[in-house]
Amino acid sequence: MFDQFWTHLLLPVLYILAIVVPLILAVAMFVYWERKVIGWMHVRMGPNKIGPLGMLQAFADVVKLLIKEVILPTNSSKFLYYLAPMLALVPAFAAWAVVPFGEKMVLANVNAGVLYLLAMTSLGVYGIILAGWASNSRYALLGAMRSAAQVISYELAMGMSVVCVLVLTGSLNLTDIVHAQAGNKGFFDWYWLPLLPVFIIYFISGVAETNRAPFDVAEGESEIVAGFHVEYSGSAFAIFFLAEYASMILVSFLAAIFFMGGWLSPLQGWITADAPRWINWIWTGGFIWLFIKAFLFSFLFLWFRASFPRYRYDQIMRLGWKVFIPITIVWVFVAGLMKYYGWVTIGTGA
Amino acid sequence: MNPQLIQLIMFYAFGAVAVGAALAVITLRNSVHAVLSLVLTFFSVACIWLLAEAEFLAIALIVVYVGAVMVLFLFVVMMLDIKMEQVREGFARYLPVGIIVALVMLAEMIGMIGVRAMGLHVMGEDPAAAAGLSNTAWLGHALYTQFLLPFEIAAIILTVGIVAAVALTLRHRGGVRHQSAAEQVAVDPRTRMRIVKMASETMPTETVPPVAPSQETSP
Amino acid sequence: MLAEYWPVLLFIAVAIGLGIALLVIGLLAGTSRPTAEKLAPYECGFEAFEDARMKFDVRYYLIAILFIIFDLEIAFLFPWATVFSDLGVIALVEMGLFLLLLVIGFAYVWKKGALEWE
Amino acid sequence: MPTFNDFLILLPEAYLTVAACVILLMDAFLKGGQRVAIHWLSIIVLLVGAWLVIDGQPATAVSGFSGMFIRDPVAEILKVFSLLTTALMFIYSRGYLRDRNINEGEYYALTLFAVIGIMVLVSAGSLVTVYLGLELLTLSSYALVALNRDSKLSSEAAIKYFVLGALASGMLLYGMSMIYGATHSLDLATILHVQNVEWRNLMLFGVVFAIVGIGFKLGAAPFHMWIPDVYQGAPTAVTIFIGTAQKIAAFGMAYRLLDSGLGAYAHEWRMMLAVLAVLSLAIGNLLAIVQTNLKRLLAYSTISHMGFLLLGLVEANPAGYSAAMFYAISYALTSAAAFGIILAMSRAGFECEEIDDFKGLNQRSPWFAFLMMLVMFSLAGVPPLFGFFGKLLVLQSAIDAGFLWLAVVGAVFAIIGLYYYLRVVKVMYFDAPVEGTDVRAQPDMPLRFVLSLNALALLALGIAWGPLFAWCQRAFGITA
Repeated sequence: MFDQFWTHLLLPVLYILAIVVPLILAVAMFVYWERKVIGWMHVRMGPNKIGPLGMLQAFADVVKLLIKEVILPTNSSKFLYYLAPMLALVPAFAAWAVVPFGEKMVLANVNAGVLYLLAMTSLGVYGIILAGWASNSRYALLGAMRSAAQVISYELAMGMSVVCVLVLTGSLNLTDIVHAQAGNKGFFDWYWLPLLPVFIIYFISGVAETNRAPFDVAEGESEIVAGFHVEYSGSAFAIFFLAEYASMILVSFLAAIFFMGGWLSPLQGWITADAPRWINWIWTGGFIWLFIKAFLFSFLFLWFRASFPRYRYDQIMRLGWKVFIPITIVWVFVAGLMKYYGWVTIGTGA
Repeated sequence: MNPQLIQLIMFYAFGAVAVGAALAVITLRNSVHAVLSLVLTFFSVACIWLLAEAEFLAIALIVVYVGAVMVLFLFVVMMLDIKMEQVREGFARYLPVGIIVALVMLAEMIGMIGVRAMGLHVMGEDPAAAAGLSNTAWLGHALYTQFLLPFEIAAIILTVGIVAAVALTLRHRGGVRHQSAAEQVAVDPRTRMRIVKMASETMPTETVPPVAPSQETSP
Repeated sequence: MLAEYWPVLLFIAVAIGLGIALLVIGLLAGTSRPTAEKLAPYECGFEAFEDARMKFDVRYYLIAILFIIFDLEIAFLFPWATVFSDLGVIALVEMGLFLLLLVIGFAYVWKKGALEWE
Repeated sequence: MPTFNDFLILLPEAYLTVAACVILLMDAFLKGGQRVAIHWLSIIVLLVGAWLVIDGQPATAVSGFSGMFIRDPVAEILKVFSLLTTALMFIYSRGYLRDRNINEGEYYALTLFAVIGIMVLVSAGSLVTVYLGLELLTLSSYALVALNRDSKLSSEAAIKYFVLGALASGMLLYGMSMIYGATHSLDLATILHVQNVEWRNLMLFGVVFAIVGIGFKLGAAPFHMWIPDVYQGAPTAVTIFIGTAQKIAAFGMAYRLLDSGLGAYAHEWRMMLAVLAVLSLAIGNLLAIVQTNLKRLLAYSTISHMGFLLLGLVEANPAGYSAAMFYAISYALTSAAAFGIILAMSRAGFECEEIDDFKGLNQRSPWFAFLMMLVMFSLAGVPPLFGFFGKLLVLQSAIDAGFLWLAVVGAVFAIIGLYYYLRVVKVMYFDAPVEGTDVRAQPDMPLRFVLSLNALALLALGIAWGPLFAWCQRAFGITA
């Protein structure tokens, strides 16, 4: 009895915690890193008081948020008001269940992994709409409507670009997608090359999907204060915050998996030396590569925020519907032709 | 425990949630809560489909219904601000008749199907596994060979959906001034800006801007 | 196949648990000294006029409807992508017809100005 | 794997799809005066479509797409007449749409899509194609009914139509899933030949739900609730579509589902259809008497006509089917003319749909009064008009099949029905026109010409009904 209990319940939960806890820590460090990077780009110091180099700033913020008062605005719907942050958090975390971190390092190696990811991303919009509506505040409602329309628009572009990847791999399984990118040309075997426009669209859509700058009209301070979560405070706000940053990290990981060869090494095929394990991952690949790639992508989020002015709403909708969707539809066919004529083949490595 | 039994228990658990949530949809006072119950119903049904090894359809149900259709429902329900009291009057009036009809139908169905079904397997065998394919690939094979015609007709239906939605809802408000990003992007700098070359001035008091200011008026 | 989804379900449960835990910690550890002003919806210092829930531009509904249709299209593309290499050129033609119809619908929407955000 | 041959079978439908898309894009891209081209092109498209259907018709039934699509003589006749009545409708509707600022392009495109739905539906060889064809047809129809966005009545009608239609589709789908559960097949031909169905009760349940769905789509009592409101509320240019081509499609659907698929259960569904037929005859004819609005009157008259159509289906033999098909065609052509006259009499800001509006029409435009009289007589079944032979053949086949009591009921209600049709004629010829009104036909020459032709055809086909009926009989394999 205990045996089954262990293998079917406790062990998976331990694995899950092994993903969730580092993820939360990563979010905390990411917030610190964001403030630091943007500080440098503005020629400021960034946080530097708490802990060495200010590294404990994020933890101080967490403690502060948790002991702040959670305000329930008048005339708001209590149940929905508390449900909304949950609905934002759950999909942002649950999506991680199918993300492979390395060879056989995946919690649930499901066949329809990509579809599951799409499902989880599409659920994120509930948190936004409900938060806006439950708050009974004009700013929140306006922000929620804008944000929801924006998120669903970019979800289409995102879904279509993923389809391009699927055409080349022929599988919905994320591990298969990484394997398909393996080859002797290393860096140049990955899908960013044949799917370059789609790769760019995917990442920009990811930025828009997470409501990050320069697509953050949902919380354009100068117009609608803070958008859908203007009324939220304390731990309820912290949950939205956590969900947003977890989504950003997720988008970075997925961009690396779909287009940048996941945990594969860019040097694969270039070096074939025999070396001890702790050194040969540099050319045979390993989870460290995935983390490096994801780190670079998540850095782009911060760079965008520091560099670009905010888009206007009509420009955002135009970009999504009139530029991205047509390009991705065309590229689905281009990818089909590439596959049909054998210009891109399924990798044999790994 | 016997995996068959676990499957059966899961089936009834998800089934119970689905039925309970569906009941909540029609009884809840707050229409937003009702929509969320419907979401829960879809979710439970997706889990049941997953039990039946219909992996693709189960997740597609969540993507399409929960992720898209119910979002529209939520938009509509929230923004129309329906007064539930009026709707409920009719509900109470027709409730007895409705209950009787529902009970009769239930009894008939149990009589006709339920009793006969007792000797059945929990779930039928999985044709995808039998063919050695993933569920999605198996579905793809069926859809793009045998069921090609329905698939193309579905495209026509979707197009009709687009046309109908635009025809019925789109209204242009007159007198709205807006910028056209496409035109703005397509602007040729030579038509907007003139670069004037001129000799450097000697008198420091008289300042002339070296370049004519670019005009940023939008069409 | 079912076994693969068990951790997924567990993960969802853990995520729900995490959310509840955070909310409960916040509600317990946080102070609670509500006043009427504090609880008033934020409206730049004005008194809130009326119920904030208002009717919205029909454009938002239109975007949502278009989203449903294109989302369905993507749902059809997924199985197509997985069997594409097996079926070869005929799959390309089939999906070409399907997408062509939707592209015509898209062109219609575009030309009618439904994607303009005034 | 689909082959090129499959696509050849589908040629008329594929052609119409391309044409509908072209018209849709013309609507989006053409401006102002050029848009008149859409009107004429749509009519030409339909006529060419009818030609393609007849010209490419193979001698025997062929099927394509793994049996999902059947091209046989029955489908041929139904398609030709739905295309022709739709072309009539386009000719009649032009002025009406222009006067009411209804967007023409979408009207034509949606109607063409609906016609594609009809063509798929009447050619369906599988439950999936039945359902998709039906959905294509009804989805377009819902939008068409709501097309007059500034009219509250139109929106209300569309909502009623949509909710009840969706309910009916749900019922039908539910029935189909039971049939599938019992036979493990979606293919109608396979379902027909499944021996020893494991769960007969489940199958019967499916049959009942299928009948409910068919009853809804035909508008047969007691599933007729939507008909009067939709007929009245929809723009007349759309009502005419629901009253003509859709009825032909509903017959096609009933035939495909009941005979091609559930023929083995004819014994069971015949009785259900007989009940529906009697109820429709009674409710349609009795309620039509009290109507003052012509569109509502025509709605109740539709219900009664569907009763007659069901009389033909009840026999469940080729003779009955051919009589029912003949009836569906005669009804579609007659009601096309009836709505055509309403359209011709209406103008901007005035809907000529109250019976009082027709008072003294004979003094103002005797020709149109005459045409209206022909139409009313044909609807009532006065010899020697088209409608008379439709009724006669249906009653005849009912008697031949041993349903004497049904034939008697039909005849009695036909006589009751005479009353309200003759009332319209009486109003036109013997009443004085209402002071201050000026009801006369639009000066639209194509409309006047084609409408006259349509109404006179009722007389001509009444006198020479033989060839058409022989064609219908041949389609069902009866050689005279």
